[in-house]
Amino acid sequence: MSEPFEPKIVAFVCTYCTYAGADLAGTSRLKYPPNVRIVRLPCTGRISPMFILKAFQKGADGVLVSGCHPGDCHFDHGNYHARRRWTAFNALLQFTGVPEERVKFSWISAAEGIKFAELIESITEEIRTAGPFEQYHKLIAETGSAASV
Amino acid sequence: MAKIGVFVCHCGENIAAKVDCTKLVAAMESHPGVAIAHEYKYFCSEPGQESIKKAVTGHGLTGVIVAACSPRMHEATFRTACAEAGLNPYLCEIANIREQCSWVHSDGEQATRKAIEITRSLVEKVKRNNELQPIEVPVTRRALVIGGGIAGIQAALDIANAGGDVVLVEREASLGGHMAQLSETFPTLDCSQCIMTPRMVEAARHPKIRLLTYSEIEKVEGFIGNFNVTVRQKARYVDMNLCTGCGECIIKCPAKKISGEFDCGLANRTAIYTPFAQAVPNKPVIDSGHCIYFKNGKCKACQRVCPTGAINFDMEDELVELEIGAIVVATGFQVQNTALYGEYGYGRYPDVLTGLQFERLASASGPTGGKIQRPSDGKEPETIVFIQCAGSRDPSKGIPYCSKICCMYTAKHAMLYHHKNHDGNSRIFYMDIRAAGKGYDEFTRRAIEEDGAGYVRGRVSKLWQENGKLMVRGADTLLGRPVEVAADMVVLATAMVPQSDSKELGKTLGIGYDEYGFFNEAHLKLRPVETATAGIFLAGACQSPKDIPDSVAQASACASKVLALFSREKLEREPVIAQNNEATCSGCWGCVLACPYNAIEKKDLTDRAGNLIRRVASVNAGLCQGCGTCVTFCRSNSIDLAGFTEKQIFAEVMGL
Amino acid sequence: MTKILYANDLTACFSLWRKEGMRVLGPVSKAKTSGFGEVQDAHELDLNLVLTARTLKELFFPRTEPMFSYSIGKQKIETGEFLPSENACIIFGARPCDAAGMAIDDELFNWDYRDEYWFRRRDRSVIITIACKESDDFCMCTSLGLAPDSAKGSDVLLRPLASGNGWRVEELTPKGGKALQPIASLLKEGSEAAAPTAEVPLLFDLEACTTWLADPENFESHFWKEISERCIGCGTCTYLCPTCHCFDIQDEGDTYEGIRRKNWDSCSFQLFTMHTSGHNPRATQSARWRQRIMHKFNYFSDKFSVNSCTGCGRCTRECPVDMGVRETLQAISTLQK
Amino acid sequence: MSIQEQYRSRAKELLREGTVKMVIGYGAGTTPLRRRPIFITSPDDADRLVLDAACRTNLAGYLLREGLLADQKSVAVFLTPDGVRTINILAAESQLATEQVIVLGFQIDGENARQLEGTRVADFSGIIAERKKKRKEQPSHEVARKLEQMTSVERFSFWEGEFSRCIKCYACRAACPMCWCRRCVVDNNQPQWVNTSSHTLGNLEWNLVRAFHLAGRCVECGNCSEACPVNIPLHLLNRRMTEEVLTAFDYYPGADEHQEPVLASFRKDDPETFIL
Repeated sequence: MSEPFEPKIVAFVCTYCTYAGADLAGTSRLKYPPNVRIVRLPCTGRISPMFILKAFQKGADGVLVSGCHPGDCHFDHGNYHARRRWTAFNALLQFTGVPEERVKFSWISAAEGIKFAELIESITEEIRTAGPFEQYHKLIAETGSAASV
Repeated sequence: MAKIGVFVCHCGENIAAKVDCTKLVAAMESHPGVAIAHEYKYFCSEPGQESIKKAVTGHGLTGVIVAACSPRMHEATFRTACAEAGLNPYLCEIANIREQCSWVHSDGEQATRKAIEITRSLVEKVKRNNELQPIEVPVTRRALVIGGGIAGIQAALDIANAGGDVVLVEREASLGGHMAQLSETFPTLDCSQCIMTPRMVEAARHPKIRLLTYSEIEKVEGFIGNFNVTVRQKARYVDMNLCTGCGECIIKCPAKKISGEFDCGLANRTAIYTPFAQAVPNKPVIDSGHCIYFKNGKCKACQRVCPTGAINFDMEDELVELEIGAIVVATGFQVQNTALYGEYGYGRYPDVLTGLQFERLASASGPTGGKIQRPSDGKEPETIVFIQCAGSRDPSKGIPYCSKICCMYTAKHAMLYHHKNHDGNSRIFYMDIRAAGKGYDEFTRRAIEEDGAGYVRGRVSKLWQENGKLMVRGADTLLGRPVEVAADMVVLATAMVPQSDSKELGKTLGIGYDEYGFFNEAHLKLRPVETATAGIFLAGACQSPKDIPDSVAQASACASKVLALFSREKLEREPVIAQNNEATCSGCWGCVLACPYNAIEKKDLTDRAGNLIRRVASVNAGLCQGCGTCVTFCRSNSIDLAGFTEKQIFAEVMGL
Repeated sequence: MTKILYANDLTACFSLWRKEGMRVLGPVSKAKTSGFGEVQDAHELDLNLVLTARTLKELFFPRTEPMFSYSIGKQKIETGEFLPSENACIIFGARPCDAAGMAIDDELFNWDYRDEYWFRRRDRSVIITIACKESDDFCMCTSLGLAPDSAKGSDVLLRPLASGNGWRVEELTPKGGKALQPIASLLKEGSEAAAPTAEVPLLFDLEACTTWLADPENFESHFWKEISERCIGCGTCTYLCPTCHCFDIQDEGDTYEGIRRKNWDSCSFQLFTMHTSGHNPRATQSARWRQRIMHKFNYFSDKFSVNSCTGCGRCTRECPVDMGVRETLQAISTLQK
Repeated sequence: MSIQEQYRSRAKELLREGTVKMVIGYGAGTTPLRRRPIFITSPDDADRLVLDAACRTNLAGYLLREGLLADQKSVAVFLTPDGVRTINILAAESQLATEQVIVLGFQIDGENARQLEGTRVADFSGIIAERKKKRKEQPSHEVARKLEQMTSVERFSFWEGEFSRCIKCYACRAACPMCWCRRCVVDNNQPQWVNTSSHTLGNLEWNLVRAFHLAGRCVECGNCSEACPVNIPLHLLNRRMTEEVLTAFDYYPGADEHQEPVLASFRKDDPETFIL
């Protein structure tokens, strides 16, 4: 029997809200699946769409981008800018066939440890069901094989 | 060549019980660029920190990773330890394997694998960290207080009394603000002016306070400790140095029928006037909009009678440039435009008043000398209806919030009325009575139980005039039946709203405001007097509706923040700031627009002869707060964020 | 009497080659563009094209090619090779201009060292060229000293029959002869006439051009700026040129492991000559266009005694702003007169 | 007088009066069907100008040629309404000053080129406002509609096929008037966010990043698709982005020269249905 599929999920979060929320999940000793790797940024405003593509290149099956709720940004409006970028980039990803479940966006405040744990639980499950992001993995594999002609 | 030290903390059992720390150490030892990897029970302890320091010097480490609790916990601790060992503190990063690993996963093997990946990716990041130096900025020990109401005066006095220089700017001709208009104040019923006027005088006379009345903020540039502020001192047409405040000019002024702002339109004033008898400075100003000379070029009656020749019709606005270290915003509030409530007949029926107008009626210095009389015919009202929440808590009128002071002042109004008219009837339509505060509930109880204020729980639906009475129809929701009252006067507890131009001021200052125009604090609970812009603080009702004690408390809190700032020689800021690559910048100014702090300026690139080559973005290190929004916007990757550079993040992701 | 290959037998021909372990490639049109691709059946071929949009060189010099992989451990660095296989390959239906381009690039790839990636593929491949009976407005082989039925670079030349039913087969190299052996049964003796080859007009005087280009006086001529003013600096002309061969070496991967790759590069790009200091010796697009022309008709011929242009015309045909070698050389010949 | 003659004489006049130092327009190409950009600096050369339905290229990008506008002198350009929008965006992004641009406006209706009234970009605001309205009502491209109906796996395969052909010649970038970065992100190798190799992964990254960088900036002139030598339907990506900013933010790129870039601005009530 082969090992059950364990998705690799990369989360890009702002340090003031979602990172703190993840810490709160920890101090509250909530349990969630170990599939997520967190990259800490100062603000969602700093999260570039390139990060998402590189996470996929490193074999991620899913990506989470998360920060402060609208109005709560430590930097006043970094998250409003981020939201516009996500709107455009998300539309682009879906138009090019990156399934909706592969890239998730959320607002998680420093107080929402429970929301963080539950979200990781649910997206891990969703991606586990969807299976590995094979179409992308195939492209990665091709870069390591000799030219076909 | 990188020589990274990795220090894996057991945190007692907190990490070691789940994560196989020995395995983590082994994995790190074999990782390229890692010079040493150690584990220890508590690295945050004194011996733990010592061992890190020893390793830094002993192995000549170029970077340190502490795999331990959240960076929010001990990043500062370990960075300081590194600095003490001679390593730039910004070459130390924390791998969070406790809050985000050992505490949240049940399976030890999986937790260990995750801990290895987390640590490895941060090793890759720290390899690309740069030495950063904290940014030092000098502090100008002069505060600007905007607004000369009770909050501004309090903040100014507190700062000045501690030795700080203050510039107090008030846009009206006199200090005082709304508090100067009030009759008596709840819950102690002391006379507002009696407690206010001495403060005004103290502020005006204080050697550390420079008072600029009839002045507005024109421009604010710079950053904490180093603001450059331009204030527009509007032309008064009265030379303050020559004027003695004798008042001859006011008596002679032929333009007498101007609705007085201070008395809320209940009395008239002249074109040359002092706003009220106790004004500070007590010197008149010419209202050029109403002055006959300014209107048709003839009159100058005031100039003729002035014994000191203080009247100068050629005076112009002056721009005053100030160097400022900290700013206290205390611009207060205004009373909501009652036109919103056509159903209450304000403006149509002269005896329907706002709460503030009632204050003027009840004030000993007011137009009636403190007698409660109807504006229409001067009769003493036998029945007064007070309508609470006339605007507040009404989303349909755009004001879903509670104005906080109305319950108390309505109780006070009723009380004052009953004190002055023992046979009078009061009917107060209310939604709830919100009387939280020291002595507040006792005060409203007193109004009801001792003074006979008649409270009716319900809303007023209609108001009309009939046989010289104001007919008020409402519902008594406790009895469940309609009520109709024939009143002689109606007082609306109108909502407290921000100053109509608060958003513009917010933009000038670079501070946030909410949908109504109240200024945003940095954190509602933990940083209620700071704004998100360092060095700018909020006092009083400009932040949210507040009563006098709250405003004064917040003003003093502001003063302590300002004084804490002034107690420092220099300011040190985290060097996490944006930097621009001028060689690749195309000057599209997207970053300038995206920056929440106006921290990005346009810089000319010139050749040796001084000719403009092109213009590029340039980050003002003092203003930049390090959010990185500009970095993401920049299509050419020209702008970058120290501490979270593109190279660092790339390596971190590729290390996962 | 000569050997004739009938079009009807082509599919059978392909299966015979495949039986010998040879892959068959040829011109195919797909998704509104055309190039060389592997085919099973003759119907997949698009032999009516004057010329494929993409060139033959991609089969020998792919646009991106892994050279070796590496993984860096703490103690040692491991590498792995990516040499192309030596499995034989029939390229059926190339055009003479493209085939000539391969012969020209052989010189380059075997100059200071032998490029294994190129020659493994060259050695294993047999180029069966079909002479052109049609040309379009952009063809200019004749101006470059070639012809619609040039043999240069080909192993076998096929001349279309006037009837359109097949081709007269001319064996040009031993490699070509060997490739024809497995299909010998399908090659019929016959004397059917070949269709006339396309008439490609002479567009410029090549010698006059090269003389002008060789004159150092002309290097800084205003001509270059004027002729290339509309050039937008894309890589289309170079990437679709059968002889342009510039490449860049790139390491792709993360800190632990990666692949060193050989990627096409273009002298049209500003970055091509950009120094780390920020200085760019070819700072303007006109300097870059001049480089392209000079390289093809001066520097390359200096070194290898052959111009690196076969007159396929793709540079003009595909240029987004209607530039190309043709316009430039035409203009130079006019200057000379 | 034919429109071509009218515009020739207008160009001549502009040059003769010294109003402009150059006219950027279209000239005859290698074949009768081809047009090529030409740069006229002398009134005598104005007769080389051609204006007909074959004039499709958006010429606005040529204004950004290094040094062209540095002397503060004016240049006249043949522009369609989309070309005018391009100028608006370039001005909004501080890449040029509209005072230096004289518009020779035209529009292609079927087989004919039609004259458009106006000299300065601001004169075309009415036409642009009209186009915004029409764009909102315009149905998606047929292929885009088909794509939307596919499963994501099918859509991914479609684009994988398209991007697999990309040869990274960057003709899309070179032809696009909005790609004026002094250094393109793909040319930044510290770090190398976008793989430069033209394997499908690198091609996907490049084309996604380019489309994203054009979100709210593309005027749908079609230069990129026209330039692409391997016929990747790049316009589909850009059109999708335009539709997104139009529906989500009511943003029509190039509406006027003071328009704030859509991704450098925001509204607090921007839609966010996809955010958890």
